[in-house]
Amino acid sequence: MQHYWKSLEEREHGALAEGEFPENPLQTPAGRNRRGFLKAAGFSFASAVLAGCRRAPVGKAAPNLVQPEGILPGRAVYYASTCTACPAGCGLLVKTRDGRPIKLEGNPEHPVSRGGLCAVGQASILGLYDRLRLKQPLAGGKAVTWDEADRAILARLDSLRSLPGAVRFLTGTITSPTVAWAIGQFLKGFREAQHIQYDALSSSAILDAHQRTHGVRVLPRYRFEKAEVIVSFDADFLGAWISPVEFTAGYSAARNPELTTPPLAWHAQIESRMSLTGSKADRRIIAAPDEIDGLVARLAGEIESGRPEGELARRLLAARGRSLVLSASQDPATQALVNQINHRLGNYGATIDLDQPSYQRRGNDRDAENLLREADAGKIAALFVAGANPVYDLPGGEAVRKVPLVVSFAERLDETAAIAHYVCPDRHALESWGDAEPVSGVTGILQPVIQPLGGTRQLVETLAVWAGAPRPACEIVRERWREQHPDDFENFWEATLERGFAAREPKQPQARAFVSPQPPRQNTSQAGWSLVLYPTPGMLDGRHAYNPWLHELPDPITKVTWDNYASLAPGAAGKLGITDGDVIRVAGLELPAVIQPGQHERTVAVALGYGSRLSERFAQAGPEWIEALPTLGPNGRIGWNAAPLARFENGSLRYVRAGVEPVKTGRRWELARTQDHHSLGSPRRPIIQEISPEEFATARPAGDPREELWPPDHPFTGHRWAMTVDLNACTGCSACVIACQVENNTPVVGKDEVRRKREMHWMRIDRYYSGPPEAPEVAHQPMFCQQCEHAGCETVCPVLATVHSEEGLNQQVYNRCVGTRYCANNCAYKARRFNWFEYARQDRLANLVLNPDVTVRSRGVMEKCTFCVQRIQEAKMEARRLGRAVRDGEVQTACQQSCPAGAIVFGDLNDPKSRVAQLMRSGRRYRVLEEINSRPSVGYLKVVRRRGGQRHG
Amino acid sequence: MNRRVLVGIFTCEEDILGATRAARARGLRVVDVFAPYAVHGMDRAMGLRPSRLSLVCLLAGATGAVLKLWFEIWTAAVDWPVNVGGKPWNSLPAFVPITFEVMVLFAGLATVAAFLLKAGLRPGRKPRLVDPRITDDRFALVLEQADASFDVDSVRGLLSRFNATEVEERVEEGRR
Amino acid sequence: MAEPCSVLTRPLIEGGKNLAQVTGDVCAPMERRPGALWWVAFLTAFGMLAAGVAAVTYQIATGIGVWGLNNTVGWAFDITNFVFWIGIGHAGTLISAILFLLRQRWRTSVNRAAEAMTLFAVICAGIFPVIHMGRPWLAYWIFPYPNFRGPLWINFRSPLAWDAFAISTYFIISATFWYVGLIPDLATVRDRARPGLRRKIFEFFSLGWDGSCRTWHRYEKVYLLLAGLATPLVVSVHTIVSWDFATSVIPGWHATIFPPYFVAGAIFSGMAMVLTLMIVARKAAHLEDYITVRHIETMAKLVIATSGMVALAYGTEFFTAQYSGNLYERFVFLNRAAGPFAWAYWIMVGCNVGVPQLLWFRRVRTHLAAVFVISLLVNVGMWFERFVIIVTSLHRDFLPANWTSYRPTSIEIATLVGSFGLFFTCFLVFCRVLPMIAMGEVKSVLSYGHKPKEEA
Amino acid sequence: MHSRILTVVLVIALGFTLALLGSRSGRVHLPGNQQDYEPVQPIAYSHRLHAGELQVPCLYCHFAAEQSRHAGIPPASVCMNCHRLVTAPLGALHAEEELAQKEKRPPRPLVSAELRKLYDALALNAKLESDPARTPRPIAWTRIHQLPDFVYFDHRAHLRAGVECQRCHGPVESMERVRQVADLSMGWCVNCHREVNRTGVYGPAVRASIDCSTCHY
Repeated sequence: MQHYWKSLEEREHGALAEGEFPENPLQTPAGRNRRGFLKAAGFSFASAVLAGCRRAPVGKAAPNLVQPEGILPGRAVYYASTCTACPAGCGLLVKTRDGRPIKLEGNPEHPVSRGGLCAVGQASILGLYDRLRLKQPLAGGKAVTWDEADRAILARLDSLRSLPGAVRFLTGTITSPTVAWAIGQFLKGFREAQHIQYDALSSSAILDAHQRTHGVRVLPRYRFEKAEVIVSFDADFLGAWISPVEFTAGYSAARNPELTTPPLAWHAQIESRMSLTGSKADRRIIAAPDEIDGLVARLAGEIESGRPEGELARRLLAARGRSLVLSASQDPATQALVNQINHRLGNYGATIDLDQPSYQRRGNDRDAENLLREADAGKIAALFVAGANPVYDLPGGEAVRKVPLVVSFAERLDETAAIAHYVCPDRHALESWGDAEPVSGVTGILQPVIQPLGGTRQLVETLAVWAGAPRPACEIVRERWREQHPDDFENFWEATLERGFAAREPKQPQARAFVSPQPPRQNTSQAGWSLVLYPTPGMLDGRHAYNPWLHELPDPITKVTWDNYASLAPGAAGKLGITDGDVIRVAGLELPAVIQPGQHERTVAVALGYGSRLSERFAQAGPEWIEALPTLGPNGRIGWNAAPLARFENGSLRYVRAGVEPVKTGRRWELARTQDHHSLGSPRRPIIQEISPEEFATARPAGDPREELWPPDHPFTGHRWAMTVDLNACTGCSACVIACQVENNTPVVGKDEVRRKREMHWMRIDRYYSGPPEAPEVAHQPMFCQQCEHAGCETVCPVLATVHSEEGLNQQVYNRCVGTRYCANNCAYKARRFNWFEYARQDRLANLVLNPDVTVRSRGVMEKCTFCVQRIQEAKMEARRLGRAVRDGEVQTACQQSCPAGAIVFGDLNDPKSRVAQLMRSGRRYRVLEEINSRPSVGYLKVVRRRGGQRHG
Repeated sequence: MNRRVLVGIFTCEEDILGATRAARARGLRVVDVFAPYAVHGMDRAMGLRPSRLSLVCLLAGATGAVLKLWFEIWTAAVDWPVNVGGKPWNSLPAFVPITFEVMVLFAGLATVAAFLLKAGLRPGRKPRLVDPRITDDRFALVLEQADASFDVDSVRGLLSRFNATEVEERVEEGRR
Repeated sequence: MAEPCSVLTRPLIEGGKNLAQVTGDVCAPMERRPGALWWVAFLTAFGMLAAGVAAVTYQIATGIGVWGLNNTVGWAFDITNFVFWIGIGHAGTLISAILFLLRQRWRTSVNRAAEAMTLFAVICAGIFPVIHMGRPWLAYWIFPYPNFRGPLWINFRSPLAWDAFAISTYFIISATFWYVGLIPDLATVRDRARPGLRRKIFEFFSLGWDGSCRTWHRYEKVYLLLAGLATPLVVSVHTIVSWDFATSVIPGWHATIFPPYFVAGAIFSGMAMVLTLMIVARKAAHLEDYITVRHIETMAKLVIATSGMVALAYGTEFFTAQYSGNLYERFVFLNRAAGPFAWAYWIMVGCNVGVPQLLWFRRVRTHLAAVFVISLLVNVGMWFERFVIIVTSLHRDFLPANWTSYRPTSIEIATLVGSFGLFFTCFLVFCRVLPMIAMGEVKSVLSYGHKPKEEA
Repeated sequence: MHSRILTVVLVIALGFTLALLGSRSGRVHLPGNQQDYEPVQPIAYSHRLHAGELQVPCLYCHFAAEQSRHAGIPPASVCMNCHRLVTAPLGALHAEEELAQKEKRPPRPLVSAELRKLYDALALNAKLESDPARTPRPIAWTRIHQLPDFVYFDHRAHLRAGVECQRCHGPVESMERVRQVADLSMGWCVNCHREVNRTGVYGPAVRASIDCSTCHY
């Protein structure tokens, strides 16, 4: 019998060790203007004063003078595009209503992302409607016109044209061929100018290693779907490593008991902190950061010799050509060893593709390091920074200040833009023309879906102007593409715009000589502490720190919102007498501690991407009342910036730092967690259920007992909507959480409200630990309204504000709700959310992102997951218009659409052939709290757990 | 129409009771008896018929209950049947509590209303006090001098036997 | 007149009063100018009330968020106060109705005040279901009235709808009952009053009562009938309140024992509150001869009896939880006794089960100060009983991911204080303007235990 | 005195009934009931003339109704389909032509005041060519049939089911200025749905759901 638990103080002192009242720091008044809300419906309204004795305000409706082709008020139009929230370059379908994008969805046909879209991608749409986005160029912090900016900058540049090596162009990874070309063109005008790419979340060592072993400096493309054994050394490929959506899709495809023929892919994770990927591993080995490279070497040895000692080697050797070994190590030597292992196992050309390499990471840390050195030495006369923020995310990035001319292309006033002499704001991707080639042979297109808001100018246009050949971005892009596809270009172009990408036939695999690397000197692991810097799936490198959705998104593992923190192993924390929320000092950084089960004893882990100046805007997040507490930390920002703690070591940016002793400061900082302490108690509650592959093979199809106490008054003829959630596939990546928030106009409530457990997310992901705290197993469970057939909430509502529909939906009628909260109390799943305050905001620009098909809830009403009833209605209406029935898969809920793992399936239970009906019959299906007979419409598919056990490396 | 009455004032329960009984034994017509509190046994002494208020109470209660029950079933199962938590259209058990409450409400209010009407009590009614101390500590027996056979002196004697503090003749105009 | 015998006819009223004295004594507080003590009490109560009004205004203007509730704990102080006050409100009707039916003549001295207390308590209680709503301005939606929505009626299956009807009925019936009881005394006051406004007012409200025995005859009937109606009503009201919880699925709420348990608890707390008030009132208004130690003692006996019932309920709950084998149920009760809110649980047990045991001793029962303190503690205990039932059941229910804690805000506390302010303000005003003791009834039992006059 | 109580009761009852009936009979309105709303529009467009006399089909201008939840207010370009030629009441134009023929001169261009507003909005000059000097200004019509934000009505399904426009919008073809005929209350919607579920829409049976989520989400 397994015992799940969720935090340590209760693990230590049993389920009942919590102060009756959590400590609340003294509140400080936060001034904030009233919030209201503007509903943007099919037309744009100019609300007027009451006309005469009329009761309702007069509404004005201004139709277009000339109706654009194919655009009808109230009808959504989808445009294919490409996500630029990170270099992974997932395919997008942009949903627009009446000329404004309101939601980003994954493009199911896209060969890289395969229909999924991560939380960051989902949230990035909010950037378009960001009030604080730069609207025109700045010179010395003052707003100027483009002409002034151009003239001033060109004047400065002319003097530099002949100066050798004076000009540097610094960018993040550029996946866009056009932009790369444009930069090249621009730099042609200078002697020995250089375009330098770096990644704040660098994988430079992998590229360097392939330079050594295969002679090409590229990042190979990992094909998880082809792997049967996956061994990952600290690579959080499901969370935030390179291309999580792509990897998650492949990974879950390889581990889906319904679809894949056994054996399911076996996954071992060797890591020092609890990562999302580690939480899914069949075998999780906890090793100190400085031991991991050693373990790689040992594995390499075993593979070389062909005499496996450990389980890993044994399984790997058994699966030659069907295995995949990867490492996030930033030591090129180690990476070379990894290549050697994969080479020996014959994984190149099978699970690892070098012929169609990935361009999602192109950064070269050595170049970046040199750049900073030159800048420090004052060798650089002009520095252009695009899609990067070195001052914030590079150790020693401050050196940029010494460059006499810094030109930034940032969309917002980030750290680098703040010190730049000129800022020439680039456009938001949804306003831009462009392209992206995340993986060799797959080139996505970017097309504008809205008129630019504000006087920004695309990077390529700006460069074209400076290169003396001003042209609109559209032409520049088309020209580049025309060169690639000269014949029948127009049709090709049309087709590409429609599909959103162009895919080239894969190249024939070419034989490459493999140069065995010299074995690295074994760095003996000293028994000291080490600090690990890592990106979270929500905040990545901090480029989206302006985004309140991402700040309020609970970390998939710790469930902390609105802050980063130093996580410590339970044992270590115990020794140091540190508890959750104690502020500790690590390598000069002071931040609150979080005790993280499954972390290595000598490891402190801190998330990157926080403490950015972009987060200063959240002073007013959350409602204002006498006991409200501020959202911002003591530093006036959200969290603390850990990037300066990284360091360059022989040519690569290292995120591990040895010899840092965490010290207790005695101060406390209360974190806002959506889910904390307490266990499932023992005996364990059957909320998360597991099944072994053997049991599953022999499991009988699930059925439902139908004892009826009452007369059968409610037959569900017609549709009967239902959903299944595959707990085995779900990685907890939280894409669905944001997707739901965007789709359903869920408000951001701010840190204090989350701290008071009033987060509004309709879709939450419960996370449970089981087993010993030093090496627990983890289960993720998406939880939301279960749409019970015998819903407790419905019976108790006095005003019929929540009742059952003829299609099995548990309806919540906001306008009828008086807010007794009885329904929430009587909900066994606590899936209901109450509007404690007027959470809707007055920000007219940001409100343009609101979904016009979903009512924005006012203060005092209850709300909850609706199974995206607006989508159901739309599908039904459309089907009705076309005079046909709704097809299976036609209605996709927002969470289902975004899920990279395809864990969520929605459909009509009354259609026996529908996917959901089939999965409901699966031997893995169970219902949460079945015993109280509330008859949920949501079925969960059991976790397929293969007890790999855990041990310390 | 005016009539002459004989009023006897007493100071204690036993006396007034005795006097009333005696007077009726003599066949005198007792117009009314006044007391500061409900004198036990006075109804028998005066020979009052048992009140029919209980009947009102019963009927009103029954009406209330029936109406409410019908209304609940009609709204929940007939007028607009809504699926509430999979409960049957006519969830009779759930309708019982309110039915009961409404029954009590009807019964109570109706009874009191009936009482006030019957007793002619209403706001603004000028009390006709036989003696100002009736509501304090005095009891009064009012006898009608129906006809000539009414012998004032003997009646005075009778009343004083029950130590009436004072006995006086009055002319009472109109009926209450 | 037979010689009265046995303890049954021990004098209820001491000091050999005659009718006139009774009238005088009872009316005295109304005719006197209020003393300093009264003013102090009144101003304090009124201050509390003001604080409450401010808090509620702020809450309605800003949102329920100003309370410490969260997604998991949807009710706390609001419904706790509601149930608490409803409970208090039960003693009045109990004394005036049930004891009347049981021919407990000693009730006559206390029933008037107790009924008044009931009314004020129900008013306090009635406020909370309204203000606890997210949109209180729409509270009228929980009554079925013709409308342009279809018409859309209400959900008669919801215990909250039952509540609405139960509370309003209870209030109306107790008010009527109380008023009917008042009529003769109003007449008495009227006849003592000098001509003028005061007299006019009492004239108006005494409905022209003239003490006719024909009316008295019907009057007794009405009184009996109302008592007969109020008795099941009072039981039904708290039963329905308990169903708010019992009909839910939440472990710790979902219990069949709740109705009797709640009714007993209600009488328990109600009696305690009556004691609290009476012990003070008899001193303040010099009514020692009417509210005698015997009254206090009898009520104390009732308190210990009901305390026993409540104790039994606590025990049974625990037993059934463990015996049921339902792990959620089991956990909730362990969590009550040993969880984060254990302190509240033990206050509850201490005050409701422990302390009242002292009343077994006659010495304690007859020692007014002691009884007073005990009655206060019982009130505290009963408030915590509701708090424990509501909060500890909610804060840790089925899915541990939802488990939270709860912490009241200043606003909530102010609201609670305000409800007490309202209660005492009303009661103090009542003491000034209306006869605190039912003269009519007391007079009728005055002769009890006294030798009839002629032999005197 | 019985009678007094009785009267009071009756008066109250009467008042209530009146309130109900009154608000039904358009004269008195409960708050939020916009029945009989008949605002003045920026351009005195006559549905009587276009939809009535000239018999222009509703869907010619409100073309979105078939494919979208909103029927839509026609863009000015739709008006121009006719009013590029018809610049004034036909009678006036014919008269002018005859006059011109008599006087052997090209007819003078006539532009009615109301249509002028349309042309101004489109920034057209006297010869109805777009005039770069002026900026086009969309016409801000006053909405008549407004539903609250929490109500979602879909024209598509209703058209598909064969409900003709007049059923909700009243005899628009006879209105000089459009007036809200129905009170657009929830009861009005629901009861129509109930009715058609029984009787069908002029024959063919339909399934008009009365689930809350049909309109509220």
